[in-house]
Amino acid sequence: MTHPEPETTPVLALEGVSKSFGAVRALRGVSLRLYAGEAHALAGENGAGKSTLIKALAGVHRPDTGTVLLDGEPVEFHGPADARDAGVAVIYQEPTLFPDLSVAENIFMGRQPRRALGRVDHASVRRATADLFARLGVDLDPDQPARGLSIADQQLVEIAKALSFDARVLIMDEPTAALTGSEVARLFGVVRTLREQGAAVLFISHRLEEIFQLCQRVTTLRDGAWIASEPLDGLTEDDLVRRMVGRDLAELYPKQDTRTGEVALSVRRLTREGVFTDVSFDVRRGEIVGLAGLVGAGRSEVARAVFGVDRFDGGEVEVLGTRLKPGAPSLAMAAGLALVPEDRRAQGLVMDMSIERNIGLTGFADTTRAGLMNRKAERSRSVDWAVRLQVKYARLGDVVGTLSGGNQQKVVLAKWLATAPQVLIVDEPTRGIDVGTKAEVHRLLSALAAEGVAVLMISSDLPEILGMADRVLVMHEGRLSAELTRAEATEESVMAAATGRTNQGSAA
Amino acid sequence: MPELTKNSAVPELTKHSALARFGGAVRWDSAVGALLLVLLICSFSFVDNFGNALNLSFLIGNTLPIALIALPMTMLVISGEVDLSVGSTAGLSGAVMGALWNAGMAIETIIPICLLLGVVCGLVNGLLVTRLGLPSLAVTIGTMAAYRGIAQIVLGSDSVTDFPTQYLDFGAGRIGDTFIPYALFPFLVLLAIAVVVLHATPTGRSLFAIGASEEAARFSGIRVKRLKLSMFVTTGVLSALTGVFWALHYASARYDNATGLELSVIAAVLLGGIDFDGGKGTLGGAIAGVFLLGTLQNAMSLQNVSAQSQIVVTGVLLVISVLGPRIGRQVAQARARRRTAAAPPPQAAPST
Amino acid sequence: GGTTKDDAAKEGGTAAAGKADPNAETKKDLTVAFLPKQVNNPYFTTADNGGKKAVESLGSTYKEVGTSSGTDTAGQVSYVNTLTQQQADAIAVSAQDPGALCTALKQAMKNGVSVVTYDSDTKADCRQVFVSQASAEDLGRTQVQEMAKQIGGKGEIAILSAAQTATNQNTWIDFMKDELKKPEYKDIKLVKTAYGDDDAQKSFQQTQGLLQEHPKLAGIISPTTVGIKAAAQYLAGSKYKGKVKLTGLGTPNDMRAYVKNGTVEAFELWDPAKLGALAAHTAVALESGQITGQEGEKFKAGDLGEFTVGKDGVVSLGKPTVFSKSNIDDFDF
Amino acid sequence: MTVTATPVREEAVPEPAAGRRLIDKVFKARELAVAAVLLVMLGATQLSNTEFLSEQGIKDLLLNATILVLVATGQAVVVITRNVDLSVGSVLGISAFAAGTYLQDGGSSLIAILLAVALGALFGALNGALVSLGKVPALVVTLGTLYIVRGIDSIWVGSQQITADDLPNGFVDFGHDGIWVVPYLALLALAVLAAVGYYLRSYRSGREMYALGSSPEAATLAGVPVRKRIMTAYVLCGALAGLAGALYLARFGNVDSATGSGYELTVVSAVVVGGVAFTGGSGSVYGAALGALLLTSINSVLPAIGVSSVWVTAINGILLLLAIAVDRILALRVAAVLRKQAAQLRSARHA
Ligand SMILES: Nc1ncnc2c1ncn2[C@@H]1O[C@H](COP(=O)(O)OP(=O)(O)OP(=O)(O)O)[C@@H](O)[C@H]1O
Ligand SMILES: Nc1ncnc2c1ncn2[C@@H]1O[C@H](COP(=O)(O)OP(=O)(O)OP(=O)(O)O)[C@@H](O)[C@H]1O
Ligand SMILES: [Mg+2]
Ligand SMILES: [Mg+2]
Repeated sequence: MTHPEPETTPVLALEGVSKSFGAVRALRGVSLRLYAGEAHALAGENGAGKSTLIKALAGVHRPDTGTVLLDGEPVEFHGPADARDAGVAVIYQEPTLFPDLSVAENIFMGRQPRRALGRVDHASVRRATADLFARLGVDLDPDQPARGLSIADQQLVEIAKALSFDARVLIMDEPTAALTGSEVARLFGVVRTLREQGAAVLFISHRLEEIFQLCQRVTTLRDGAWIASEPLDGLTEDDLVRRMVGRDLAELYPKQDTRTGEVALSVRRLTREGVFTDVSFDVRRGEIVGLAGLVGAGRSEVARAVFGVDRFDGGEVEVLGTRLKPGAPSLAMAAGLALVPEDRRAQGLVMDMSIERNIGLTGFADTTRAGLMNRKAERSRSVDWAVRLQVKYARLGDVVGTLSGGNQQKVVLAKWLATAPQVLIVDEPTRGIDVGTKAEVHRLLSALAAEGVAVLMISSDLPEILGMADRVLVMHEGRLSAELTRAEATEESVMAAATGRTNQGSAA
Repeated sequence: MPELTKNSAVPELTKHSALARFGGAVRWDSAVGALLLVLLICSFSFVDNFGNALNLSFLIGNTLPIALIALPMTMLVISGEVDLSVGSTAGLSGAVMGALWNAGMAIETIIPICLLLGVVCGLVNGLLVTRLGLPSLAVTIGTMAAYRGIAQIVLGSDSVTDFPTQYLDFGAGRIGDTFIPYALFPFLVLLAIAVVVLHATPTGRSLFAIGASEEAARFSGIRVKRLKLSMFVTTGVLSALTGVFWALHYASARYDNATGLELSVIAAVLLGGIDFDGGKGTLGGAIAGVFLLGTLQNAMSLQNVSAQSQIVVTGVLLVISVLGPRIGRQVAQARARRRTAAAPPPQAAPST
Repeated sequence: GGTTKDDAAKEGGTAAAGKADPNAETKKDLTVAFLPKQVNNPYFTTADNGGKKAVESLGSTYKEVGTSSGTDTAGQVSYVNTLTQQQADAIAVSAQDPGALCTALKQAMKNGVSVVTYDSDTKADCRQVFVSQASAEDLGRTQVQEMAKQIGGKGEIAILSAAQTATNQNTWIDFMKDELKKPEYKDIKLVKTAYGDDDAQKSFQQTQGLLQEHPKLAGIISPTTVGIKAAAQYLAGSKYKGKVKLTGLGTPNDMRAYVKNGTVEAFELWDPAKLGALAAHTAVALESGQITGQEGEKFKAGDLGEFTVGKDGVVSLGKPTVFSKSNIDDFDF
Repeated sequence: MTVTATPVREEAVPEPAAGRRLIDKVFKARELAVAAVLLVMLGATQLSNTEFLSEQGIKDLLLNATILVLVATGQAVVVITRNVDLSVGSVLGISAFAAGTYLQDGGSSLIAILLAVALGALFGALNGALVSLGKVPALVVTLGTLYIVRGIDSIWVGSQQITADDLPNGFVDFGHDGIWVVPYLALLALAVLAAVGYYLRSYRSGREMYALGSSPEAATLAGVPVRKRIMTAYVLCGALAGLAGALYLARFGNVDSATGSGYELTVVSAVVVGGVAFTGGSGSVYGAALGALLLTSINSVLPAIGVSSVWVTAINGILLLLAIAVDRILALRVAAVLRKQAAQLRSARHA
């Protein structure tokens, strides 16, 4: 496939880069060129090697073979600092903030403006941060410590950090995965401005529509190998998917109609002071209920309180008629509840443990004989689910932290689906998952619902909610602001409720 | 469901990884075990008087207190916590034992009371850590002083030595003329229990998970606080038991018994490859570490190596214990990198 | 009914005692091991060096082993075990604990090792002879007499001891208290006994505390070398210098500066080198069979002269020396 | 996905001042709690014993704290980078002896101090090299060097000792004299403390130490020269331990092979009580210094109010527990208040 590229020298390029991690060959002879003033997308399934490629560009990984070219000249970045000094700003897939430091310090670490005698000018650090946030339309206090920020807010801080470099090359690894529409729009606005000012942009997202919105060219990877680099003009989403997956995909949101049964999860007047107030809803067997809202509306907090990892101050939760004790996840599990948490790195997985052990963590009841672990049972339970969810791994004993982001997410799902829950709460279940697998996850959730499982799905991906949910609950500022039937739920109605522009109340 | 989309390159790769595994990842705990073996062989062959039964029984008897506490300490450290108050708990238990004995109580009653005291000590540590969320290092530095102080108040300057002979014999004696101290048997039983619990039960799995990521463990429905609390209590009980054993073994109950024991235990456990950040290590490694240090000290003393030089050797061993595996890994990685670089470059250069 | 103290008391212990032959020949080529409370402690090093000289003059081999901490009883026990293993002929040990060493020492004696304690004793049945630095009674009483002289026979005094468990300290303190009961000391009041654990900083702060708690304090007796040194250093740097008297047991080298700058008038000590030498002679005499540790037995200890074993197998070095400005420069230890 | 480009979030930074002040307070509260405990304790003691805060009394308090403050300051810097240095006691001991030996042979006081600092820095560099180059757990490495340095010290020192008699008068006087109630040693410690505190707060490299302790991975990605910073922290810590050794010599006039053994736990206690978290990235050297002051003051308070030394250890431990527990409870309270306030603020803004 030959497509015309700009005549100019690329600002930053990779030529024939390979990178292996022990047995895994993450990149095999990949080339990529980034031009000034152009936004370049990088597409591929989970584990295709996108993040690895970015880390090679940013000097985190040294390529085994191949070269990195800066303005046409081969360079060797010995670390992230070298790349940064060369004008390359990177937003990594997983936010990497300093939890103890203020947001402002996080952004300017190592580059703080200085006063006489080399002293850090704290005031101007703060001011510059406030300006950046204003540009992004973010409502964060520059002095707030990064600890306790939601994933979305962390992602926003990362974005602000990358923007603050005024870099020639801006690389973004799934920056939008945790964001809702409005933040994405703000981000794209800013990125477009940068691009117009001559910056080169590399953008990764599993939301294909975002790629089409923002980018001019796309490079596709499959299994670490380069597949194509081409302009997006004239390409359809299906074309792109075919390049990534190597085959055609079925319908994206395959919601089957199911018969709803008895109430399986019942939440009454649930309150946690300062976080959410008076939240009541039911989820029935066979039903998928979507929980929508803006970032920080308190959806995840509700889910966590229901499951028992957080305590709540008032209200009650019933699962299949059993009233749950606050703050006791093990009892909730026994009652048939499962929670796929939103932050896979901190909450979903023990990153230093193997895939097998991670999936095994929820299954002690099934895998012990007379109080002792039954290795075989544990293994077969894990294999079963790893295979059903198409986790891409070399050995089941591999440490989960070495998997690609999307595959880690699949392991979290496997870990919880393996408990055969009656009520399943999924918090951003497809964050960072590629289109192919996303469809698979959706099919799976549908199938579970059809089997009579009650599903509560929290998602910031509005189309996903609209496509999957039988009913949509919307939260705003810690309260339920609307309950919409599948027919009533449209992008407009949900957004209106999420931003508090309606006073619809909860119509049951 | 479509078939498992494993990497197409898997078969070719597993061969590689088996190799890499063999070369790169000789586990540290096995290395310590091997080292212990080598040391034992050397000592048997070259150190006069090392191999006779009496000396071996001394060696084992003197190492037992450390080994006993190392059992729960290993688990505690694997779950990401630490207890520095073990030595003081042992001291307190011994002091109470002495005081009650002086008061005329029967030793059969005293020992259970001491163990109960261990429960209380462990509970105090555990509750402060789990309920208040305080760092265990800080808490147990505090209780280390507090328990020792209470021991001092309880027994003052007394030193109680007149425990019944059959108990003293149990504490210090050995079976006939063999090298086996009586006290070895209860220890072996405890060791077996600990190995099973840590490496073959859900509890053990959970401890590893908690140590590696407490939050993820909580989200997996593991009762983190309860488990940690029970680990602290176990540590307390075994420390108290060690205190009783100490008083009998050395035939002396004093408030300053077992001073500094915590550092010996921690050094041994670290040497055995237990990661202080939690989540990694094996009991086998820890026990090998304990006996490696014990044997080394015994052999060096027999060889008339001065106490000062012994300290240096212990320190060097500790440093090597962490640097060694690290350097080994780096060498293995470098070799692997050279191997891949030497392999034929992959095809599929992009067309432009 | 379980096993209580009363049951145990009935069992009783047995001390093996052979027959002494005062005219037996002094054996040569023995190995005499010194096991001080703490190696690298200057006091013990001086003592052990005295022992070394004596052992070598008798044609035997000297060796010193020990722990680097003064409270590592377990360590001391394993050293006794090691020496038993190495078949040393005699051990001279300064016990960190009167009871803890017993099992090991009895084990050693059973294996034919002669056991002498010096400086700090164990229980009487765990060794054959205790070589005492001076009779405990002398030491206790003379320190009070010295203090009374310095403060003019009246005022509040305090004691700064080492560890609360230190056997020898406690015996001396008991004799001090007894001495104070005499009518000539009716104006002297012992207000407190503090413990500095033989740790410089702790002893330092305990001294401060004594002075703050008892502003009218006239004098401090510190029967421990570490304690007296720390107390002297504190007094020297405070407003109490020269006003609050200090005496006790110290080494001339430690105290020289304070005697010269007027912080301390006089203090006392035995000569540790002589103590070590006597321990060495006693050990060799035991191993040679000249004595067995029974009361009344006599033996020759080289230049030190002849000694008699007292009650409970105690051999006493003699009266302590008092050091003051006039004689301190004559000593170097 | 269609983008609803409504500016959902209001303009940023409307009232940061109020929030900032509150957050500031939370952070300061850690040190405040220790300071409060300290003041209450000193006040109460003074009431029961008027000699306690006499001229001599204050001088003693300050002098007692000096050495621990210095070592704790260095330790705090290391702990802030998520490491620990257990070898400080041994380093203190060996530096003190080195300085003493030099002075014994008639050297000048200033050079003796510099010598101790240099020796300390050397051992700090050794620790730093082992920890940062090998990327190995600091706890194990420094436990190892604790033994090694102590062993070398005892082999070198043997049974020698430095006594006040061996030291020049000027040096010994420096150990206890001062300006009115403030001893020179305390002034020196204060100056060091202020300098280190200012450095950590106001220099990039200082801030980078916090960053590094807070998240090592993030620090690498942000281009923080991790090894260099860890090295700096250890060298600083070692140098301060060395300085403390020299001051120990001046203060106590006596050094032998056991000097400083077991000191690491006291230092670690001071740092912990002062609110420096062992997980790195938070706390301040001022807190550590306050912690040190609190700990040494307890040891002066108890004898001064006539508590028998039998009770001292127990009371010490219990007070330590109280200090950290009170601190923690206070922090939790403030966090809860903050959470509620934030919620109120949010709903008020959107109402
Ligand atoms: N540090 C590592 N150690 C071992 N294997 C690794 C490491 N980092 C990445 N890999 C492997 O390299 C491959 C490519 O991973 P990469 O993270 O680049 O995927 P990705 O395209 O970013 O996927 P995703 O869309 O899920 O984020 C995966 O098979 C992954 O398991
Ligand atoms: N661990 C935490 N500690 C303190 N505050 C938190 C924490 N996690 C979230 N918050 C805050 O609580 C509020 C609700 O967050 P929550 O994560 O429940 O929102 P959400 O609707 O699920 O949004 P998201 O899409 O980010 O998951 C937000 O203001 C968030 O910043
Ligand atoms: Mg990725
Ligand atoms: Mg959420």
